[in-house]
Amino acid sequence: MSEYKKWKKFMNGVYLMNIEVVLKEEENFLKAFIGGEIDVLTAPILREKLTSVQLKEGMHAELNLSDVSYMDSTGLGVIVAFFKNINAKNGHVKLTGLSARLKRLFDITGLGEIMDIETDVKVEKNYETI
Amino acid sequence: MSEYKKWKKFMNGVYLMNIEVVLKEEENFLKAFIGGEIDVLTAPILREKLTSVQLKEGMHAELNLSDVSYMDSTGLGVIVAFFKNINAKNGHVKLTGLSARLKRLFDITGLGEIMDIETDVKVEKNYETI
Amino acid sequence: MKPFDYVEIRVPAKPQYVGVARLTISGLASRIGFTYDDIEDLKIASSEAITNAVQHAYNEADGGEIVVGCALYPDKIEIMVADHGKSFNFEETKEKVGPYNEQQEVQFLREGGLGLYLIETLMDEVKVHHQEGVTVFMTKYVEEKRVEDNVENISS
Amino acid sequence: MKPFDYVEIRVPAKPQYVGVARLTISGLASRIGFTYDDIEDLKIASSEAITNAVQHAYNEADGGEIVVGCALYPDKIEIMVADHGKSFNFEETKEKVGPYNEQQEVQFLREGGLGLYLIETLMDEVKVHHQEGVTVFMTKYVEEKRVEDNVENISS
Ligand SMILES: Nc1ncnc2c1ncn2[C@@H]1O[C@H](COP(=O)(O)OP(=O)(O)O)[C@@H](O)[C@H]1O
Ligand SMILES: Nc1ncnc2c1ncn2[C@@H]1O[C@H](COP(=O)(O)OP(=O)(O)O)[C@@H](O)[C@H]1O
Repeated sequence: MSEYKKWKKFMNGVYLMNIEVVLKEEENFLKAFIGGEIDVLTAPILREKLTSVQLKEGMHAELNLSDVSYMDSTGLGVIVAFFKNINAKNGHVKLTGLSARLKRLFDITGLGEIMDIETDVKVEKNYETI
Repeated sequence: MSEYKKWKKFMNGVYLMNIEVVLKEEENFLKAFIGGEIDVLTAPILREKLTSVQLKEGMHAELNLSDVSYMDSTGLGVIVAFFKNINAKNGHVKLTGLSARLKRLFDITGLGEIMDIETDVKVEKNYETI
Repeated sequence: MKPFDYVEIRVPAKPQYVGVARLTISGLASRIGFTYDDIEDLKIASSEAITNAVQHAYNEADGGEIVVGCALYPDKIEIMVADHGKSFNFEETKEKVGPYNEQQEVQFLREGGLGLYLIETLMDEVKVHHQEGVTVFMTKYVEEKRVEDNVENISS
Repeated sequence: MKPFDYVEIRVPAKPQYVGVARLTISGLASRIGFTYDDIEDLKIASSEAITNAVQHAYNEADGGEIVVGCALYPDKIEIMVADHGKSFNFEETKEKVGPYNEQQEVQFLREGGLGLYLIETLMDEVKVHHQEGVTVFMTKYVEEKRVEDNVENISS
């Protein structure tokens, strides 16, 4: 493992300034892969990335949260703001890859009923279809 | 991942009471696999395990430290005590699988010159033999 | 002997120290046998309280401090988050914040105002004092079963 | 504004809190751009000082406390580990402890006495006060190159 990789692994281990946002924009579609910890330190980075997106009428946006290891109300605030912006343009936002824990955060706060959320529950799904 | 596995993974992540010692005794040989963090909290566990070994004349002992992620002087103290006990019975102790970091700890303290230590440097070794 | 261990961490009221305090708290919580999920709840609740102190207690230039005190019992953790900045009326604020409801129109959704609500939801007991700054007291109990498991693990 | 941030953690003088303090310190050290290896050094040095306070400062029943103070500068960290227990003579003790040497007979190897030596070896500056307990002050500097890298990372 290189010094840098070790370093990065360590940084992740101690949960510091640990956020990754990758955007893929294509015509009317946006896909964002979000990873790491979203808290008061890193939420502004996410906010900045999401407001950098060129909003289009009727846009379809997907925020993939499968690599999010921690999130609190600061992250919810950023996501709600983005949701409102896309909505104002008659677009649609879908959240995907949420862990059961993360889904719970949206449910407790009432956002689970308001937003389009897809949980990452492959195992449970398999059981159901058997 | 089961609740217990997640829990265990978490415990390891935060480095708490994180030690594992597995002993394999066979005739005159002893192999110990040591993993986790060795500090003032966990060193007594290692000491207890190692003193549980039935000492035999001319014994060969190997302590494999490849899974040790942290160690300080409390760990060195336990290893020195074990080394003295085996030595008193004309046996031999070999430390294997040390990371460069761990090897450094033995070197700084002078134990590198006194004990038989094998570093875990597969890559460097390959370069040398080429 | 005291029936609990007390650990305190003091950090500057800046975003970069919230994660460090959270890390310390999760380390402590794991010592007394909380489940993975309960530790995640503790992490969020205490981060919300600390984040509030970072965002609302002090003026930019103040350079205030946040004190996080943790009392560790065999069966519960009490976390106290205190600042010495602006006060606010907890009961009054509670009326204005809280969860979203389905009927709300998207364009009027609040961006924020979930912190105190999450603290109250995720912890078992919460008290807020607001004299000379704000102090949030929160308690979470270890599940019965976990306490036993933990005792077993320690003795084995 | 102060030229540094100060973080303090207070823990009971018990073995189970050494790891928590170590975790907090490594979290802090990573914030100011120490290399992986330097953080490992910091973890060992501070654990040695805290372990000494756990093992030597108080009598069993005392239930003493350890205060770990960290001053974070852009280019260095100062760590202070203080207890209010027994004092000891640092200069005198230093004569008696330290690294092993090759000529020593195995049967006479000390089991212990490496803590203070490791602190002095792994940190850049070390001072020990011993009045009303023991306080170890230790400083470690961030490597030049790292400081630049860090500034780059933050601004990118
Ligand atoms: N530590 C504090 N100091 C001063 N005011 C606070 C503090 N904590 C909370 N408040 C007040 O209570 C309000 C609601 O807090 P919260 O529910 O966490 O939502 P948010 O922080 O997103 O506004 C804040 O907007 C602030 O006015
Ligand atoms: N915080 C402390 N309080 C009292 N005595 C101390 C303290 N730290 C160190 N000492 C004394 O210094 C000696 C040497 O310490 P050290 O080099 O860490 O080795 P060890 O702890 O293994 O004995 C200790 O045995 C103890 O007598």
